Amino acid sequence: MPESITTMQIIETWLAVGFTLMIYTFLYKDNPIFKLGEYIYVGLTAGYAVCYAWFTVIWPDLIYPLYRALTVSFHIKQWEKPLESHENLWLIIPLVLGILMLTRFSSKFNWLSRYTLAFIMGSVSGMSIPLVVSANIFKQMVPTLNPFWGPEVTIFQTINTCLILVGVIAVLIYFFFSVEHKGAVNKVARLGIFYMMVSFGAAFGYTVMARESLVIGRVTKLIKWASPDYYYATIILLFIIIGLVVLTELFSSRGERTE
Amino acid sequence: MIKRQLPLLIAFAMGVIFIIQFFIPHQISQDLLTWVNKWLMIIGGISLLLGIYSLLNFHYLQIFRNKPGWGFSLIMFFSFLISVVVGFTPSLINVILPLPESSVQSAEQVKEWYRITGLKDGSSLDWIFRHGITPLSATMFSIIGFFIASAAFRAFRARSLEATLLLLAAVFIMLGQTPLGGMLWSGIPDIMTWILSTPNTAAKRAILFGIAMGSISFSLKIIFGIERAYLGGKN
Amino acid sequence: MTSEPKFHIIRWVIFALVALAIIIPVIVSEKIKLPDTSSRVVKNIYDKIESLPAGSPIILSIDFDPSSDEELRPMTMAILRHVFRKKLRVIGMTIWSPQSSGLMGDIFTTAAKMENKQDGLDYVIMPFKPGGSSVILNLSQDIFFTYPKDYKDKSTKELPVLKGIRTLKDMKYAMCISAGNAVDVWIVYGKEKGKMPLGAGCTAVMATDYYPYLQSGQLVGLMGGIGAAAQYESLIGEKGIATERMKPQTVVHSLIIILIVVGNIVYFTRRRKG
Amino acid sequence: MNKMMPWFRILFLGLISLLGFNNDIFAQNTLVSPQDFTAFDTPNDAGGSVSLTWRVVPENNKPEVPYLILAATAPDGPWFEQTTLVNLKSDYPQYFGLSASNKLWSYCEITDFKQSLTDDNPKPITATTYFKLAVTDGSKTLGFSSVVSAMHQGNWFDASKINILIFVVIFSFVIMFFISLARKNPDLFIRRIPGLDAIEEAIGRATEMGKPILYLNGLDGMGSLSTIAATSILGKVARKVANYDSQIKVPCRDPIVMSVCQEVVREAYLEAGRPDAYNQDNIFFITDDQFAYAAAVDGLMVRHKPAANLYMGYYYAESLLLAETGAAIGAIQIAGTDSITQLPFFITTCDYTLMGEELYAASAYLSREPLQTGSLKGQDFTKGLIILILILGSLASTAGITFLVNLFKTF
Repeated sequence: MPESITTMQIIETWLAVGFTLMIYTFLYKDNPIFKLGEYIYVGLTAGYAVCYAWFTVIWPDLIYPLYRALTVSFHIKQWEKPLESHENLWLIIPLVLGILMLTRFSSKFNWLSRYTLAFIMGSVSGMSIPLVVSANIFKQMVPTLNPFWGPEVTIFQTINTCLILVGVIAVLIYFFFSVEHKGAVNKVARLGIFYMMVSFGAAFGYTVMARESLVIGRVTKLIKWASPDYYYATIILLFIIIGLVVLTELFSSRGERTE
Repeated sequence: MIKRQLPLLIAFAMGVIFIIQFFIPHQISQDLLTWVNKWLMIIGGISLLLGIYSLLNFHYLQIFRNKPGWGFSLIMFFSFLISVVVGFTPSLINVILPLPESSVQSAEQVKEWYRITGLKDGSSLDWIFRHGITPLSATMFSIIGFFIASAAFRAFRARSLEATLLLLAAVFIMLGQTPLGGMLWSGIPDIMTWILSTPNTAAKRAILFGIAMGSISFSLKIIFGIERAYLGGKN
Repeated sequence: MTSEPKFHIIRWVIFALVALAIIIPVIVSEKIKLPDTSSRVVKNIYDKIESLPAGSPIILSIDFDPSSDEELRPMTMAILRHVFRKKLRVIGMTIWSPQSSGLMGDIFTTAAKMENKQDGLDYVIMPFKPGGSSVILNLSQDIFFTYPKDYKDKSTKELPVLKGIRTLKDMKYAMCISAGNAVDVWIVYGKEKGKMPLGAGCTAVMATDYYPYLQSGQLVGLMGGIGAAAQYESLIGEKGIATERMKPQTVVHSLIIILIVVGNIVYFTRRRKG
Repeated sequence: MNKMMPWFRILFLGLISLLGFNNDIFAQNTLVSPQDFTAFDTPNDAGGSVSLTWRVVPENNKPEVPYLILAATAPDGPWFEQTTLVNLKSDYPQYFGLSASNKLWSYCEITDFKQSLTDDNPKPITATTYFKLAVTDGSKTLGFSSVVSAMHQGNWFDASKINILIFVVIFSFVIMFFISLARKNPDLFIRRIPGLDAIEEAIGRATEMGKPILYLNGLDGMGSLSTIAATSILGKVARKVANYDSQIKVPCRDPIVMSVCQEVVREAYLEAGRPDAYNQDNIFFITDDQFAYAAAVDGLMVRHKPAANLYMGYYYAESLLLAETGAAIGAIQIAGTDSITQLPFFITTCDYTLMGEELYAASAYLSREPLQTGSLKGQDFTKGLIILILILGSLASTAGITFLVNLFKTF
């Protein structure tokens, strides 16, 4: 095992341990060490987002095909193979819409960005309506319409079918906006709240496991990295970071309190 | 007119087109959907400039106005630059050394080749992602494991019937998922199954119905120009 | 919500307890022994496989890719070892992605090595075919036509493991382990066409969506995440990685429940005092 | 023949083989040549596919007696073997609906033209293709159908989605009807939504304490309706903030959302008559990474200690990271989301939570414009309709009537 760990891996491990512990200091309270980790995190991801957008969208889906389509269609370079069909000239539309979005930098022309926004909002709204009807209404409706009893239905299933139907109706009545929650409506709506509370409690309890497994994963790695193979990365960095947090605490409590 | 009515008209037209599009199986209509989805991604990519400007401008002002904590902003700049420089170095090299024409067979290959140099396993940007961003993300994500405990401690008090139901459901599920539940009472896993399959299903379905109602009517209001907050000012 | 110092101290105590409840069990893992219990939904799958006579053909659809490998591999391993021990004939397939075939090959070979089973004789791995539901519909007509060749490019008609099998209806049991919507596809098409008992495995987060199918009898059993895998490991008496991971999990769950109980006791005693 | 008693059949078979009769002749007698073989363009699709159907006959309904489908580009061949896989029409309700008679028809869909049964590189069908159907005993062809032909094409309407279309049309009319009703009669009753009433209180408290209000639009981009709803609520909130002369901070994860929010807030300040108080730098972009964004917002919370946190829109796992930190700094927290999986965490950590549909109702509730509240009435009407369908449908399916269930099937 030890001989298979390269120097590069040691560096990577120390980096990972350092970042992990920096973020964990937030559990104590906000402190400059966490702030450092946070700013590095924001910087790295923002930079990564730029590269990612460039490598996966802007260059391969916009600039390159458009360049190819333009050069081929206007016969600027006739020796080039027509790699892209003329269809790609349509890409001028998103290019223009994107540039209109950038008019927000100007206070005089920023109203032009509304065209882009209207394009996005209109498309999104239109796309979502039939999808929502299909996924949220129709697909939920069919399994709810179960027979109460029948040849293959046990008494237990009958009870559950009734309970589900009652629950769906009660929760739907809770969501009625134009009826005052008084009298019978209030009682049914309250039943709906009971159903929702059981459901939320269940979902909460269910998620605990998934979230704790993340901590377990992290802790297991930290323990692995505390071994001599990694030059006690976790132990050394733990002491350094705790020391730094204590130091900054002492410093800030003595000095002026800054934001 | 150009400033106010035309955008509303665009929203209306796009909305109606895409409602109809859903019901047309023809290739043209499928292509339209693919294309517009791609366009939305492209617009998002271009708009990232706005976001990056906002971020950098904020930290630039922090540094140059000598605000407290400006050093952190400097670090933000620095790590941003690391990502960008490391990410774009291979593609800059690509610009200097043009594509070998003979090896290029199709446009797809060119795109793929380009994608690979930037983001492939083992590229320098990938190294940053794996050893810089991933540990930070995983740790931040795992903090929820601690927060969920303190949230449970504070919120699960049997103050009312509603709160008691919330508490009981959570406790039963937590018990039912580990060997602990079965050890205490063999019925606990069955209760867990029942809670998840009956009351939970009912509540979820009804909430989904509600969301559907709300979001469809909201979409309709956008298409018909009743909901126009996103367009902002009148002038 | 308060922002008084006491509030923060309680939070720190909780965080420290959670950390300890994870660190200690991870370090002294060997010394902790969990009781062997299992929920009915998991035990049903075990019982079903246990009830099948040796040589019964079953289908295992591995519909996840490397991103869910960590969560779903332990349960796949446990089930595979169980079916291998029962001397069942296993047909491994996927309707999810080309990556799943490679993953499946890896899992099957590892499990086969442990249980001394041979490719082609005790199990077969089919390559990925696109089409989802139509692949299953075709299986209900003819397995050899749907998969003329296996993962290793051998003609399926010559494989001893597939002797006497022709369609999905010949299967005695099917199981889909998925990180996406493959379970739904199997319920709608596989169960409908093959009429065989169907079991499902999925990630813990998705499991809640499939509980209604248990109630309606469309699924015999359901395995959600590492917890179910640990139960299965204890059922077959092969404690593995899932059991290891359940140890700190159980301790943390107990801690959170104790915290809730303590919180309520404090709350009610305070309220009584006024 | 197939009605023969099994023992008799076995005896008969044995006798025949003893006498040296050819088994094929027997087999031939039990099989029937294909009936009503037709080819047509597959309906409800984008093109590229042709469908073949023929009647199911009990004599041929054995897996070991497969059909073989042959295709050619000309009516007189040459013929190429395509497939032996056939299903029932009832397996493809997206093309043929749910009629019970679909069980009586065999069905096969052809998308590629193969050179042989084991052709690994089939070509998509392009022109008119000719088909004939053979009945085989597994090795020998025992009879052919007549030759039929079809040309694939893309269709302009998907009939399998007609139920969705009808629902969309009805729902749109209901909403529009109630909106026009509200125009005539603007005094509509809307029940209290406590979470929204609390917004005013939260803004008041923030003003008193001289601390900002933090407003999040969720983690989704502008392509999500939840985000659009959140920006719409932001407009109403910002207007109140402007009136109170308080401050609102809006960290964004998506640059387009950021632009929209800037526009919305600027407009709100303008309407409140305080355009000078608007500060564009308060609506800013952080980063598009989920947890980096959460870390930065957490940092923002603990350093600026906002008096109120408003979480509107769609959230993922980070919901608890945000709301628990918010609870720890003692802010008033109001959440509104249609993300079902995250609702439990907001319920347990926030003072008020708008659940699901309430998020979409919020902008109508806050604006009180008749056009907006009218749509709420329409939503209630449709919910009533759904309740009615649920009750009737359950009763009907108990009575064995599947009509209502089939009405809501999607393919």
